[in-house]
This record gives sequence, C-alpha cells and structure tokens, in this order.
Amino acid sequence: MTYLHHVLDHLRKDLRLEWRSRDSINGMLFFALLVVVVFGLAFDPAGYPTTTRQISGGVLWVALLFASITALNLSWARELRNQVLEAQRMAPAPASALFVGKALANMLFVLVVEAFLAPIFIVFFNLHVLGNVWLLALILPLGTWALVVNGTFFAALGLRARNRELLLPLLLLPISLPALLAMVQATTGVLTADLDAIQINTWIKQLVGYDIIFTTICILLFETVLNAE
Amino acid sequence: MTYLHHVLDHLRKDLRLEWRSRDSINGMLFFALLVVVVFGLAFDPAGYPTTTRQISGGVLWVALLFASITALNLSWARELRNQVLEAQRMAPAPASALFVGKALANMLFVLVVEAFLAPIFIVFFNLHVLGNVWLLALILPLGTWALVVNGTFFAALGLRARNRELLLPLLLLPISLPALLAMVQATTGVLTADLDAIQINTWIKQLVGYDIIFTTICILLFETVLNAE
Amino acid sequence: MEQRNPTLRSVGWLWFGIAVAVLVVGFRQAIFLTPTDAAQGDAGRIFYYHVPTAMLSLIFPYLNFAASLAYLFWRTRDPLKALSADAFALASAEVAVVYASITLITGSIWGRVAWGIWWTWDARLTSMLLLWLLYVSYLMLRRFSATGQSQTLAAVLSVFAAVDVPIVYMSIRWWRTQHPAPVFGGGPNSGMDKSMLPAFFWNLAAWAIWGIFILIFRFALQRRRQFAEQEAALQAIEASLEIPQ
Amino acid sequence: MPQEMSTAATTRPATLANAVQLDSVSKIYGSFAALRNVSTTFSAGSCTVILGENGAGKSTLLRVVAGLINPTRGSVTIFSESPHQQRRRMAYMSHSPMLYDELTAMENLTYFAGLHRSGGCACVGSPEMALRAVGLDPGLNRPVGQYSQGMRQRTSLARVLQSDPELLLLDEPFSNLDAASAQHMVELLADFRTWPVLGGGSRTILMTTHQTALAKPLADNTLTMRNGQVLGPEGGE
Amino acid sequence: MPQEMSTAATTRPATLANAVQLDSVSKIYGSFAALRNVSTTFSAGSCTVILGENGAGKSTLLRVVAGLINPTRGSVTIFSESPHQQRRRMAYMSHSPMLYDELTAMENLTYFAGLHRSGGCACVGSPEMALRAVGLDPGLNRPVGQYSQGMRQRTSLARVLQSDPELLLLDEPFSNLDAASAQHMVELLADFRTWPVLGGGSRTILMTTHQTALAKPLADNTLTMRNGQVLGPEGGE
Ligand code: HEM
Ligand SMILES: Nc1ncnc2c1ncn2[C@@H]1O[C@H](COP(=O)(O)OP(=O)(O)OP(=O)(O)O)[C@@H](O)[C@H]1O
Ligand SMILES: Nc1ncnc2c1ncn2[C@@H]1O[C@H](COP(=O)(O)OP(=O)(O)OP(=O)(O)O)[C@@H](O)[C@H]1O
Ligand SMILES: [Mg+2]
Ligand SMILES: [Mg+2]
Repeated sequence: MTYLHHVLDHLRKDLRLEWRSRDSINGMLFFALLVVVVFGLAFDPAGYPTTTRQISGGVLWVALLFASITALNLSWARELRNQVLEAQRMAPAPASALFVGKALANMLFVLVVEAFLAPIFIVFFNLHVLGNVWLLALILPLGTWALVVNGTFFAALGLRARNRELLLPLLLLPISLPALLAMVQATTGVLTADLDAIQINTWIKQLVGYDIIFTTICILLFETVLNAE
Repeated sequence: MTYLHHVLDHLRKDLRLEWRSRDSINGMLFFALLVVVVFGLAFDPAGYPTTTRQISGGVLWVALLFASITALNLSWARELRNQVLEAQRMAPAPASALFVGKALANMLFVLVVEAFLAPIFIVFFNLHVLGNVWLLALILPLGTWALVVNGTFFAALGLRARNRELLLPLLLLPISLPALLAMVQATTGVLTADLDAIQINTWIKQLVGYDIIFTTICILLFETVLNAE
Repeated sequence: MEQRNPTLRSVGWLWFGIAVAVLVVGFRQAIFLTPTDAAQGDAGRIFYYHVPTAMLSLIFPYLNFAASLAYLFWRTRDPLKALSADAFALASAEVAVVYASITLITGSIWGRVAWGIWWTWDARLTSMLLLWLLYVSYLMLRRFSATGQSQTLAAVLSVFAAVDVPIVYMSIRWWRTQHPAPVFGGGPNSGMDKSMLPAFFWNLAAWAIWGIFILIFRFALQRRRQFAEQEAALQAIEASLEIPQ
Repeated sequence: MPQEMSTAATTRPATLANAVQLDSVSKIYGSFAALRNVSTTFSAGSCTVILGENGAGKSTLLRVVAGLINPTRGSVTIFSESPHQQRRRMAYMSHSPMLYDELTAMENLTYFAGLHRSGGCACVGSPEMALRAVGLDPGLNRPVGQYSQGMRQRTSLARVLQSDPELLLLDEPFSNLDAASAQHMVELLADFRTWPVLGGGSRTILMTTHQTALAKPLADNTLTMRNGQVLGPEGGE
Repeated sequence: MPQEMSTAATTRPATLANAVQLDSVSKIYGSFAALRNVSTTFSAGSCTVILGENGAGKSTLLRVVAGLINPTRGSVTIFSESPHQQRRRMAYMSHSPMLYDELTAMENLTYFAGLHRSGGCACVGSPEMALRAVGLDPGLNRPVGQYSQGMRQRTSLARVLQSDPELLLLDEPFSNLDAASAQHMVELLADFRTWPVLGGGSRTILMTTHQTALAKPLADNTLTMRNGQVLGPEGGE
C-alpha cells in the first residue's frame, strides 16, 4: 500500500510538472505530426492506396517512436536539473516506485499524443481500415507500454552519460526491435486484413509477453541503475 | 581573407573537438543504421521490390534527417557547456564565420555518415538503381547541405530555449520540407528511373536554389540570432 | 598479474600456435580436400566458415550474460572479483561482435552468390543482425558513459540483451524463411554429406580455439589495464601517506 | 520553532555514540585519488566544520557519508549501519537546491515529505512549519524557479529540515549568499541543534565551507582536508 | 610579466576620460526590473568593486556593460562608443570558465587569440605568456575538463588577459576559490593594472564580489547595489 502511495506521489508530481509547462506533450504531438507529413510527402499516399496501407503501420510506429524518444529524455532531464535526482536517491522511498510513477506518466503522455494523432493520421493517409478496428485499441496501448517502459528505463540508464540525447535511441532501438516488429505486424495486419485472427493473436500475445518480461526486469534492475554512481 | 581565416579557425576547432571524442560521428552512424533497420523491419522491403524502390528515397532522407538532428544539437551544446558561447559573442571576430565554420564541420560529419550508410542501405534494401547513379553524387551533397545549413542555424536559434532537443525538429522540419521534397523526389526518380532527365534536372535546380537562398539568409541573420538574448 | 607469469605466457603462445595450426588444417580441408558441392560450386565452401562462426557467435553472448550477472552479484560483495567479471564481460562482448560480423559478412557474400541478393529480411538473418546491433550498443554504452559507472550500466544492459535474444528468435519464427533449415537435428533430410564432415569439424574446432584465444587475450589486456589503473591510484595513495602530517 | 539567537556553540553532553564512522576510506576516480585512506569519526551531537582548499575532497567526503558514492575501499557506517539503511535519519544539502523549479515551495516540500513516509499518510515532516522556520511564507504561490538565490537556499534548507534528520550534511551552505542571509542561516542551524529528537538522540551536523568566520560560532570541531586526506584537529574523538 | 607584489591600491593619475558611461539604464525581465534607472560612470584607469546582496543586479550590470544584454531603456557607452563596437578593447570573465573542456589550455587560448586577430596571423595575444603569467605550465597536455577548479579559473583569467584588454569585467572571480588561490588572483590583477597599454591608455577593472576583504586592496572605489539600483559611494566621478 505504501508502495502504491509512493507511485501515486511520483505520478502526480510528474503530471503536475508536465501540466505547468506542457512541453513534452506539445512537442511530441507536433513532432509526430511532422513525421507523418514528411512521410506523406516522401511516399505520396494518394497515388498508391495499397502501398500506403502496407506501410502506414510502420510509419505510425516510427513516428511515435521518434517522438517519444525526445520526450523520454526530457522526463529525466527534469530530475537532473537542480540535482533533484540526488535528493531522490537519498530518499528512503523505494527507487522502483519512482520508475513506475514516471513510466506511467510517460505512458499517459504518449497515449494522449496517440489519441490526437490517430484521426489525423487516418485523414492524412486516407486510410480505410479493412480489418477489425477494435483490435487496434488493444494493440496501441500494449505497444506503447513496450516502448515507454524500456524507454524510461534506458533514459535513466544513460542519464549521466556524456551525450544523453544520442545514447537513448542507440540503446532503446535494438532492445525494442522485437516489440516494434510485433506492433507493426499486428497493426498492418489489422489495417490490410492480410493476416487472419490467429496470426494477429500470436503477435498480440508476443507483445503481452514482451511487456510482462521487460516490465519485470526494469523494476528489478532500476535501483541498481539509479545508484550506479 | 581574415574572414576565411576565422572560418578555418572555427572549423579546425570543431573538427578537433569531434576528434577528441568521436561521439557525434559514431552515434550518428549507429543511429542511422538503426533507423534503416527499423524501416527494414517495418516495411519488409524484400517482399515488395517495387514498393521498396518507391519508398527508399524517402527512408534514406528521413534516416539522415533524424540522425543529423541529434548531432546538430550536440554541436551547439558544446558551445553552451561552460558558457563558451558568451565568449564567442564577446569576440570581435564576425559571428557569421562561427556559423559557416560550424556548418562546414557538420556537413563533413554527415557526409562521412552518408559514405558509410549508402552501401549498407543498398544492401539492406536490396536496391538496384535503375537510373543514372552519378546523379546521386550530386543530389546527396546538395540535399545534405540544405539540411545542415538550416539545421545548424535552427539549432543555434533554439539554443537558449528550455527544451532544446525537442525544439530543433519542430523548427527544422517545416522549414526543410520543400528541400526534403526535392531531395526525395530526385533520389526516388534516380532509383526508379520513373522521372526523365528534365524532371530530375528541375528538382536539382530547385535544390540548388534552395541551398543558395537559405545559406544567404542564414549567414545574414546569424549575428542577430546569436545576440538575441 | 597473470600476464607477467612466464608459464602462462608460454601457454598463451602455445595456444596461439595451435589455433593457427588448426586454422591452416581447416583451410586445407575446406578448400583443397573436400569435393566441390554439386549444386553451388566453389562458392559452397563458404559453408565451412559461415556455419562455425555462426554457431560460435551464438555462444559468446551467453558468456557475456553470465559474466555480467557475476559482476552484478559481486559488485558490492567482492569488488576485485567483480572487476575481473567485468573484464570478461567486455572481452566476450567484443568477441561476440567480431564473430557476428564475420557471420553477417560471409553470409551475405554467400547470399549474393546463392540467392543473387546481399540481404533479405528473413528470420535468421534479421535475428543475427539484431544480435549484432545489441552488442554494438553494449559497446557504445561503455564508450559513452563516464568512468566508474560504465560497468554497472553495461552489466544491466547485458541482462536486457540476453533476454532479448531468445525473444528475437521467437518473434520472427513465423516469418517465411529463405535461409537453409538447420543441418543438425532437422527433418529426415537433415545432416550433411560424409565427405563434408572432416572439413566442417576441423573448421569448427579451429574457430572455437581461435575465439577462445582472442577472448582470453582481450581479457588479459583489460585486466592489465585495470591493474595499471589500480596501481597508479595505489601509488598516489602511498606517496601521499609518506608525507609526514 | 522559535528563532531565538543561539549562535554561540552550545556545549552539549559528550555522547559516546558515534554518528559517523569512516574506516580507511579511499575514493579513486580513474587514477586520481579524491580521498586517501581517511579514517575519522564524528560523534553524535557534535557540529563539525570541514575546511580545505579547492579540490581537497570535502564534497567527496560528504557524498561518501551520504551514501551517494561508494568508496573504492574502506567502509562507512552511520549509526552503526550502512548509509543506505540509515537514509531515513539523515539529510544532505548540496550547493544546488535539489528542488523542482516548476513547483512552488509548498509543493516541493510536500512531495519530498511524501518520500519519507512509511505508512499511509505523509505525516513525518510538516512542510508549513519548516518553511516558517526558515522565514518563508508557505502561501507564496510562485514556482521556485522564480525565487532569488537566497530564497532558494532557504527553501532547500527547509527541505532537509522537515525530514527531522539526526545527521545533517551541508555542502557549502553559505556560498553565493550575501552576508545577511548567511548570518540568518547560521542562526537557523544553531537553532536546529536545539530541537529535541523523537527517540531521544541528538543532532549531528557536518558541513563544509570556505567562509570560516561564519561557521566558527557553530562549530564544535573543525577539520582541515588537503589532497584527499584529513589533517588538522581530528573531530569527534 | 613579473609577478611582483603590488597589492596596495596604486594611486594613478586621474584620467578625465570615462571608460564606461551608463545613462539611466534599466533592464526589465518580464515584469521584474533587474536594473532600475542606473546612471553612473567609471573613469579610465580605475578599479571599481561592486558589492550588493544576492539578486541586487550586479551580474546584470556587468553583462549590460559587456554588451551581452541590451538594456531595456537607457544607453551604455564604452570609450564613447557602443559596447558592440568596442569588443576588441574589453574582456569579460564570468564565474563559469568559458573554455572548451576537451581542449588543453594552450589550444583554448590559441583559438580565442585567433578570434581577436584582424590580419592574417594570430599575433594579438600570446597564449604562452598569458599562461605563464597566471602561473600555469603552457606545456601541460591535459584537457581543461580535468583541471581543478582553481586551475580552470586561472586559465580563464589567462584567456581574458591575453587579449590585452583596456576594460576588464570580472563577475565574482574569487567565488569557489580557496584563500591562497584567491590571494594569488588578487596579486595578478594588481599586476595587470601596471601593464603598459599599447596606445598609451590605462587599464580599467570592474568587478563584483561578495568577498569584500579580498577585493579591498585592489579597489579604488566601491559601489553598492540594492534592488537594481546603485547606492553607496558613486564610483569614478
Ligand atoms: C547475411 C546472411 C546470413 C546470416 C546472418 C546467416 C546466419 C546464420 C546463422 C545465425 C546460422 C545458425 C548457426 C546455428 O544455428 O548454429 C546459420 C547457419 C547456416 N547458414 Fe547462414 N546466414 C546467412 C546467409 C546464408 C546463406 C546465403 C546460406 C546459403 C545459401 C547460408 C547457409 C547456412 C547453413 C547451411 C547453415 C547451417 C544450418 C544450421 O546448422 O543451422 N547462410 N547462418
Ligand atoms: N566525478 C568525478 N570524476 C573525476 N574527478 C572528480 C570527480 N568528482 C570530484 N573529482 C575530483 O576529486 C577532487 C576532490 O573534489 P571535491 O569536489 O571533493 O573537492 P572540494 O574539496 O569539494 O573542492 P571545492 O572546494 O572546490 O568544492 C577534485 O580534484 C576533483 O577534480
Ligand atoms: N534571464 C533572467 N530572467 C529573469 N530574471 C532574471 C534573469 N537574469 C537575472 N534575473 C533576475 O534579476 C535579478 C538580478 O540578478 P543578478 O544575477 O544581476 O544578481 P546578482 O546581483 O548578480 O546576484 P548574485 O550575487 O546572486 O550573483 C535577480 O532577481 C534575478 O532573479
Ligand atoms: Mg566542494
Ligand atoms: Mg551574480
């Protein structure tokens, strides 16, 4: 129970910090939008509707991935600013509560961005979803959590490195590639209706497994990372 | 002449700083590679060779764009570290020399990355260039300069903003969209041989025009940006 | 220090000599003694380099994983042991990257000959590439982080990487694959021709011996670096202790 | 928490227990020894001021005691346990404020108080009281980022005081403060030492500073460091 | 550049020319006035120490003089021209070192010397001499990032001295320095004032500090600021 209280404390603090500035969310949103536009320009969606449907799952996730990478870095940079992180390390509260709180906060931010982005994306790429739309409501959060939980962890891991901004993608991308693969395949499967229910199911199950495994590892190892001098 | 000396001084300093750590180049290289792999996984190039050829111009430029954004930010972050920037502002040397020196250094870094990336890209996307390959040797540097000159400028513009890392893409992407469009179209045109020589020519001319115009504007306005409190 | 020890040094040289000798024998077997493959011609001989390095490059990551776990375990309990575990982790990661690179390069050369393309996003190939990427990012982390913290962080990353590798295998099992099916323990048609066996095993042994050699060599080098650092610090401490207070 | 003047060093009953004990502690950065074989103890209830030139290792010593960095060799015990286990009883204030710029002083303090709670409610410290004690208005509705440096330093002090620490570590608390603010802070610290401890212990203070004159009235002992070693009058023994 | 002791304030012939002139200068951040209608002059050849509590506007004043920030209202003239045009003749040292951590002291200084040249060759300052003057070894082959704080501060001083400025602006040059290093820096500055100027002018120093005692022997005038206004004995008139 105390643990839960701590998590909520951290979560509330992060939400409040974000609310005061709204930098991360606005930035992510605009960035994701720009990526979508760049892809729109680069690929000419109107010309080839089938091609578009094939690639749009990939585009969506790539846009979200890059948008969230910057925001994830920011979320820890805040802790670094006045060396607040040292205060966190000195506090008797469990370190992993800090991690869980921040991951939840980041999850919320990215979900908000997705909620805005999805309709724009559909309009821009002129998409008609051929498969079962409701599956997307399952795939999106699962995929987002996979990105966010690892991203939060690796942003913390690279916190005291020389070039933080550069390091996060270098660590996060290789680790998340299997999850990315599953998300893209599942999303594209739903969009094009190319995959049957069983195949999509398999991808979703993998995503769930990935989420569970990595959340556990992150929580277990976070204290070590935080206290590595 | 003195101006040229100043530019060379700045260029030499930036190259030396990079040489001491080699962080930017290594990071960019690995990052660009990762982006290519992410796209490879997301779009499955082997399955659809024609689609691949259509999108690979876009993918190449988007990968370079993302890779260079981080490196561009880093290149100014160095000046910010011990408030060296204030020393630069106090120096009697012309401010635009600093800009030109840094843009040239960044150009070199991105070109090195391109030289490594191009063969890898061709292998991974299994590309057969259908058009005139040598045109690429013209398009790549022109496009790179368009990215780098604006990127260096806008990284300087966002230097004292609260969330530097987030700001640069937000400023750079909209401004570079026309150049990006030209690069992507010209590159895709060469790869697919869909465009005839005259069309490609037009795109290249546009790129040259864009480069000249924006280089001029950047040089003229840089001092203002540097001294904007 | 182990490297200063003359017997160990001569054992090292001996091992090196054996590695070179076996590599030469393997080369002779593979290139001159084995009959040319009917289907693939001389290009098929890449097999003797591709498959052994591929098999070995799947082993080194686990050495790295084990060493990293040992590091995390000993980190606070016995810092000296932890340091040697860390040196071993670094060495095995580097060897893993080298072997994975060889696999990727030989594989794509073979692919160019056999399939006409350098690369395809097939399950085997992709998973190998991911393995390579994971350990390159491990080395990158070690480069980027400041001294003192890199070991712990790298060990943590290694745990993630080791967990990721099986997931990669799982997640892309469903992709259609262009890469040949496993030779050993596959279907009824698996297994290789008798004439190929000696060359294959000579090369497998050669690459294993060679891999262990560079692993230990790299380990010793890293240990020596660690000792030098410690010694410098110790000397600094001792020198200052001699100053009368 | 009245702010009476009690600047003069109050002579306290010498408690035998050691608050902090360092056993041949060394800290090595790369090949540079920031701390060299430091063995010293600080007895509970004392106030020790650590002096020394730049780079002598004062901050490093404090951070080792705080458990923020692990010594390369040697051991540190706080109240006979590892620093990690005694976090609840100590507080550390460095020269940077360790506060969120976007939150107000009250929000900051409430948040940090929450980190110290062990049950359901955050009742360990009381942010308002701590803020009043340092002479700030708890109702002030401005984010800390807009405070002046002196106000920020005071808020930071309130942050460490509210957790009611038995061992207080201060790293150059007076640097960048003007004379009046610094004097005020000295008085506050003297006052803090007189606060009763719940379990019946006493308050220990360990601080570094370059402004010897300011710290003198507070100090029971002073300690001089040079080149990572403790010279000078040994403290607390 | 001999390092003789010349700490005592050398009484110089009062040159009539004003090195710096501020005319009802105000600087407003958002709705906060950091400088309020400051009018003052600093005569050439004088050494002025600016005192004042935290947030009084000392640094802001210095940065306005340096031309790093433009005043919201009022005008600043340096040697009868705008600060921007007189960059060649002045140098500014803030509390952060303004050096590249990755380069050695010599590389840093050579680079900055290059920024000051007007012809083909970088012959304005001479980095070696400046480094020797501040008591550092020009051959030292370590990046500045690995220097101790005192060494970094000295390198920073060498950076400003090598450009041979007539107007030297120092923002808290002694903060974070131990007593010996600070004393050394005071001597250097006193020495600097005696260097001859090429064109036949004199050296003007403007500095802020909290350590009054240290700066006293140097100062011809002191100036106190409060709330963005100049109180105290007006300097230079
Ligand atoms: C870049 C391309 C390639 C990569 C990354 C790659 C990777 C691998 C890997 C990881 C193994 C597994 C070793 C084991 O399971 O113990 C393997 C085995 C093998 N590869 Fe490749 N390979 C590539 C291209 C090729 C090509 C083009 C061929 C032939 C047409 C080929 C033929 C084989 C064979 C026959 C085996 C042994 C099968 C087994 O025992 O599992 N590979 N390769
Ligand atoms: N993270 C680090 N990496 C390398 N060296 C370090 C690190 N932290 C401190 N040092 C070195 O250790 C020495 C002691 O540093 P410390 O900060 O403890 O000095 P200090 O006594 O607090 O000095 P000051 O009065 O300037 O604050 C310095 O020489 C410093 O360069
Ligand atoms: N960029 C800025 N934005 C908003 N307010 C600022 C800014 N820079 C300074 N101020 C405010 O202007 C006032 C004067 O600041 P200044 O740095 O000049 O003080 P100071 O006298 O140098 O104090 P200290 O002794 O602490 O260095 C302070 O209240 C500060 O908060
Ligand atoms: Mg210190
Ligand atoms: Mg100031």
